[in-house]
Amino acid sequence: MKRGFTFLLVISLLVLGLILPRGARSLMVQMMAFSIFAMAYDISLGFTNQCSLGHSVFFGAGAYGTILPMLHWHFGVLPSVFIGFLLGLVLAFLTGLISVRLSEAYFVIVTAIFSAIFHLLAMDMTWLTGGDDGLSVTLPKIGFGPLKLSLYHPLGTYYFVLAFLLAGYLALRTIVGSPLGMIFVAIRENEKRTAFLGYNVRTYKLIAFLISGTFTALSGGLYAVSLRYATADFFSLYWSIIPIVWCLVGGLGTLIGPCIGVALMSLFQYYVSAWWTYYLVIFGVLILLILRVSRRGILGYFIGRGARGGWRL
Amino acid sequence: MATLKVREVTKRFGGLVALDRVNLSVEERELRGIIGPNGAGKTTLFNLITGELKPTGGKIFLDDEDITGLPPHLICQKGLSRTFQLTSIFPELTVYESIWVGINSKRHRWNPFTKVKNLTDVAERAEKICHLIGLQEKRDELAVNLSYGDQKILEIGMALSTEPSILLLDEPTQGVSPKEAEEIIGVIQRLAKDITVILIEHSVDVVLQVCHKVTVLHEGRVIAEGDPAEISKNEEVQRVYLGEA
Amino acid sequence: MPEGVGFILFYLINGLIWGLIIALISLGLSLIFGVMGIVNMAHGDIYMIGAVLSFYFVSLFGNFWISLLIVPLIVALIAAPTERFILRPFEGHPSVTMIATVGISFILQQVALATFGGIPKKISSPWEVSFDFLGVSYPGYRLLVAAISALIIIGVWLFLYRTSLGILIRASMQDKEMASAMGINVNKVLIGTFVLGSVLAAIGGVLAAPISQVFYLMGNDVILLCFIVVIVGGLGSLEGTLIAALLLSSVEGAMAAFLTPTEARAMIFIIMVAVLMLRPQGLFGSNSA
Amino acid sequence: MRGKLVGKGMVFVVLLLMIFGANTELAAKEPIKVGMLADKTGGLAAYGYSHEKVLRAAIQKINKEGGILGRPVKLYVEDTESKPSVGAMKFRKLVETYGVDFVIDSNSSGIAIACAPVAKELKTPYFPCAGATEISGEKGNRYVFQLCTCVREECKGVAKFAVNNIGKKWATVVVNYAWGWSNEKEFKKYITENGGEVVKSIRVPLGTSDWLPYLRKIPKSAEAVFFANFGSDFLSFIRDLHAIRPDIKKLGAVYVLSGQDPKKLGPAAEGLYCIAPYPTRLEGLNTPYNRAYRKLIGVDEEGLEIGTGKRFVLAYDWAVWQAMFALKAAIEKSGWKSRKDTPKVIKALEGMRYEESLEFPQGSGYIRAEDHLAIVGLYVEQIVKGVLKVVTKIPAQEVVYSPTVDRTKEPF
Amino acid sequence: MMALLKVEDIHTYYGDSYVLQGVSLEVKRGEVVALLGRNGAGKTTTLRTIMGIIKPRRGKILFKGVDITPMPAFKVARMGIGYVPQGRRLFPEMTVLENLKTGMRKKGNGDKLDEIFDLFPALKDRLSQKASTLSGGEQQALSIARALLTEPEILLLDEPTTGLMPLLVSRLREVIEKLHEDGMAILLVEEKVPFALSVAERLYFMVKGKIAYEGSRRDLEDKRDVFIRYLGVKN
Repeated sequence: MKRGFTFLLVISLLVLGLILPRGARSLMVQMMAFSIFAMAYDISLGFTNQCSLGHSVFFGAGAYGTILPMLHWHFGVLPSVFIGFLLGLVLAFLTGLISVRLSEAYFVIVTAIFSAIFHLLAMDMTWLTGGDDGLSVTLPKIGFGPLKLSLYHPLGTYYFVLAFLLAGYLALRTIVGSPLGMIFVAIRENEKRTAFLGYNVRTYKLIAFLISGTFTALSGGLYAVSLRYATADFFSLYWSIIPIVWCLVGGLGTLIGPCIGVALMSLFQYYVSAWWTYYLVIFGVLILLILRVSRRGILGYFIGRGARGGWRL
Repeated sequence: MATLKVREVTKRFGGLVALDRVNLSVEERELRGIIGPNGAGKTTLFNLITGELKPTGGKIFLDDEDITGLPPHLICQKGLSRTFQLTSIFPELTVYESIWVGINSKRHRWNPFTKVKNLTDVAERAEKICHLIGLQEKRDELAVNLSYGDQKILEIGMALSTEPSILLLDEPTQGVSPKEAEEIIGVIQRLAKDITVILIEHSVDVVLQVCHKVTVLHEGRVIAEGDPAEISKNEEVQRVYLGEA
Repeated sequence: MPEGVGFILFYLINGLIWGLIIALISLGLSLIFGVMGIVNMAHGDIYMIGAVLSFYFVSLFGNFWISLLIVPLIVALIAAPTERFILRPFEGHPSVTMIATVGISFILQQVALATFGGIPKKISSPWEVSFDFLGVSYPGYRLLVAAISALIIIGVWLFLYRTSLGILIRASMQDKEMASAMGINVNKVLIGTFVLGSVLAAIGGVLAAPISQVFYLMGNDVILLCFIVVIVGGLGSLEGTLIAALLLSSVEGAMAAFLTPTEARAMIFIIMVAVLMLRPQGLFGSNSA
Repeated sequence: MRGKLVGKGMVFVVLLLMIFGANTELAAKEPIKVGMLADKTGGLAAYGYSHEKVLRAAIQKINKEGGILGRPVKLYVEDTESKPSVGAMKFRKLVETYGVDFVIDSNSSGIAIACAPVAKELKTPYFPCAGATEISGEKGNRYVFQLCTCVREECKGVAKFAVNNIGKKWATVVVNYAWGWSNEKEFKKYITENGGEVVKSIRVPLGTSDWLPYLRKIPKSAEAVFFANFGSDFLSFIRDLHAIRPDIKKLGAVYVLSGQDPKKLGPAAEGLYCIAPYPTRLEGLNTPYNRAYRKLIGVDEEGLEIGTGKRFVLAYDWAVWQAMFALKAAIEKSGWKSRKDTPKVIKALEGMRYEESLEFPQGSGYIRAEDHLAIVGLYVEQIVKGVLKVVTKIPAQEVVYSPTVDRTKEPF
Repeated sequence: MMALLKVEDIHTYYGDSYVLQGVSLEVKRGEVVALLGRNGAGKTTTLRTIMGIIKPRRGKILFKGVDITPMPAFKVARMGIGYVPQGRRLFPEMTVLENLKTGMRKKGNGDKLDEIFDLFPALKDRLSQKASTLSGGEQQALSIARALLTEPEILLLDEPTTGLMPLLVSRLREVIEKLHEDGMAILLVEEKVPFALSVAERLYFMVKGKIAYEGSRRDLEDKRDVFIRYLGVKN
């Protein structure tokens, strides 16, 4: 049943690439890249209850980690995306090491400070990042033996990002369905008790933070590839707040919920921004409203009424 | 041979002395009761043994290994498990899952490439514990939806799930109905056949009825230790509880 | 270095003067955390709102000092219902409340953008006097701001430590339930604290408006330093906040003499990380925080 | 179970929305679609506001006079939020969703640079109104036209005047990003060529709230400051500079004044020199064309919008106007019919000469074929008693420099 | 004489746990009443319910004839009920004087402070010391003193003897007796039977959230079986 649904979704995503008009396809590419971000953030907030405001660090790092190797060393797209991914891993490890052992309030502030400092540095270190102006890059062709795929082909970027989305979803779904995922949920439900069951809670929180940060970096890399561009603005606090909106709109601790959140919010942003400049104020109002209805987000609310958010054995 | 030894352990909170040079030594497969009036330091003693608090002085040994000041998860991995006075459960996990998490802590840990349902050894053991504590019929209920008594039983199940050699139970019958209390005591007695159990209880008759040996704490000090018969005759214990009216 | 010691001293003192404004704002942040247990992510935006309102009042009345009196009143009128109707329902769930304040922050910024506009504006200095200071002229208004900030901080301090109302606030910071059982209306204390904290931020905004620029994102810059200050000083510790604010600001100022100010800010950040490694609860924070 | 259904329902709704939403691009093919990247919100909102009005006025004029080659012009406007990443995204949206054939504007060099590769990828001619030299240099491409003055032109043009009339020893204070660097580099180059000297170069991050620590580093020997910043940074800059060095002379590009009333800036801005491609007040360039131009865009002699009293950023508004009419001329000359004729339009634009007229009110000039840059004259203005006055005019021949690239050799 | 405090059949839950299962008791003006019971019987919950810290699902609490059940804790306190909680719950980071001041709502009760110092002379020398640095006995004294400063008509004492040395326990007894002489009503929760018997006129025994037995001190003298039955120590 569930498998069938997933299959249907994958097929429709594959077909959509062919039938969608260009504008909608570009929007879809953006949504798919953001969906990875949203799922990654869900691992942090929805599964282990770590409310991070520092994810823009990984998003930005992923974007630059992907753009810079192509720009300066003429790396291929795939190795570059991988470098961005690794950079996210390294940064998530360093920042996580400092922040996961802190209490809730400290965690929120310290991650917010990380975001702000990285933004400040990225804006300042223009020789590296291009500052607010950013850096544009020409994407090399991706070679699979004799087959060459150009991301400038109208379908290229779509399937490129879709492949990563599916791989990312599969990876995160596997993690969430593995013992590790169970430990994450246990930590979310009762951190102290988990420690008394013999788990080193800090280590597992760090692992969750690492997974979350790394996949966020992947999303940043893909977004940069789809824009052929990266800017220091990717480090700004906006990119730390927006995943909260996605996850709340879609539903925390569900993986697929945040993707729905991305879709709804992106469509909203795409169509409303054209005629109402101050649409962003809605985001703030949405945060407050959804929190009032359900702390697990909208999907979490619907599921929660039946049994609970998340998944079961 | 004593499996758990507490040597001269002292704990101060600011100006207050919660525990004052407490000694305790528990044999293997013993069912030990610890009683004492409110504020005697029973829960503090548990917190020190299980690593939630660090003692101000003294040492704690588990099978001759010094575990003083280790973090809780390491102490748990060494075979010491506990329940909490106010239930501490995973509200949105099912009974089965709550126990599963504990069993997994000694086995596969976190391998992200296996599926939870593929770990048959863990699953079997989890089923077994569900049976042992008598919650097999409620295995798929969320912990938060259980009755308070069942939550208390689940707590014991979770503590058991880490396959401990010593189990510390902190007032397992507090706040439950007499019928539920009986069930819980039944579970405890069954357990005590295989592992060491240390039981904190305020209900003196329960302790005297089921325990092999009883330690009486009063104002942070051990004032008596012995089998139930000795304890009920002990004058100092009577003075503590009844006083010289 | 062009002029040696005087040069460094200039940076040190310039940093210290900013430090007083930062202390004022951080004090509000720390106070709100102490009583409500939440980090107010919208604090920097209240600072911004203070500056924006003061811009309007200055253009309306043509007098800066009137706005210094009126703006705190208006912010108090906004803050009280915000606490009561938006934050109160989330009480007891710190992470939910913090996300809610993120939402409020977003709303404040966007409302300011929609009404005030995206163009930074300037309030002319209400005291156009320059002092000769260590070989260069120094804007007198900044010295005035430092003095006013110091006075307000002393006032708040006296209020918290010398008045019975202040004692009630501090009692609520330590044990809300017991405070309530002592006959203290903790709900009023919650509103009062949120209002006081917000007013401090708003006053900071009014005072800083003629030094800095009035801009709907101006809070982001200031709140970063405030966050670092409360982390280093220890969340909820008022004396820690004060000491850290003054210390960090002057250190940052002094370092700006040799480094670019961004590098100096990064150094402050490194200090914060070092403090966190050694004392996760901050220099003056309690263990439980 | 129920949750799953809800989830599915939501996915379905999203897909439906996407398909229907996308259908909006199946609009009538008849008009020539022009997209505009307006900086309506964010730091450049003042520019976005007036640029949009000017472009709308230009298109209204064109449509009233029968359109281009008989086809009406339809305008699509998207807000860049003054952010390069949003700008690049909106560029795509304009072309891919609305199907626009040409894109005009954004006053931000960052946005222009971010959009240049997109313009090339989507094969859509792009006319940014931003000043960074790179746009007509290494960051541009055959699809990008800089039909306004660039930083290098401005610095080269003003250098002689600066050394002779303002001061010999200079400090430069620029915002720390591409446009600022351009200014720093070019000014230093040309001021040195003219016998002046830059004694200190200071870069300040965008949005800095306390400028004193930076300005304190200006050496005592500096007689004058050349600066490149705008908006909030400009306000802080002049205020703090006035406090710390009231004697020092100041020179900057006029668009720093974006929407600011020089009178309100007070003594801090008094005597400030600005480089301007177009005088803000009619008095500076009082031609019949300009009077008509101002009338059409609804601006009075002082540069204020009639009716609202808002300050237009006239110094750069002409670039939007001129871009639209250059485009019109090129379409007419090449006989453009659809996107496949785009190379013809580009070829028509390369090397195009134009005469001073209502369509080109700033004056005669030409679009250099090699780097797609408009070659025009400049003005130097000064704030005297709170009013901008033209001090001198710099003819186009003093501004021109040799091109660094040759776009005509690039393939389409 | 009408009861000063009357608790009528209250039922209180902690989440799902049914703690008070219909408790009724009363305290008359100037009376010292003890509430005894084993740990977990619901004694502390009874006091917290009276204070309004937790709300009962059913039942009523009348104080001076006024229904105080729906009132928040601070209003209950202002009505004239002083609360000395288990574990003292001082404000640790504040000085002794500041702790005392939290109770002094009305202006001009400086005299009251002198009375307090008569009762607890040890506090007078420690006014500027932080509460957390006090010894156990001093902390208890401060906790009671703080509650007295709210000028209550009844004092709820929750296990005041916990952790006190015998000498201090007798000091505490003297304090309670003195308060009693001054006409203060006291509801005392205790586990230490001798102490309770030595100060209280009437005693309630609580078992599993219900009042199981009620009697005066005289009724209970030499009735060990009652204690054994309800407090559970076998002889």
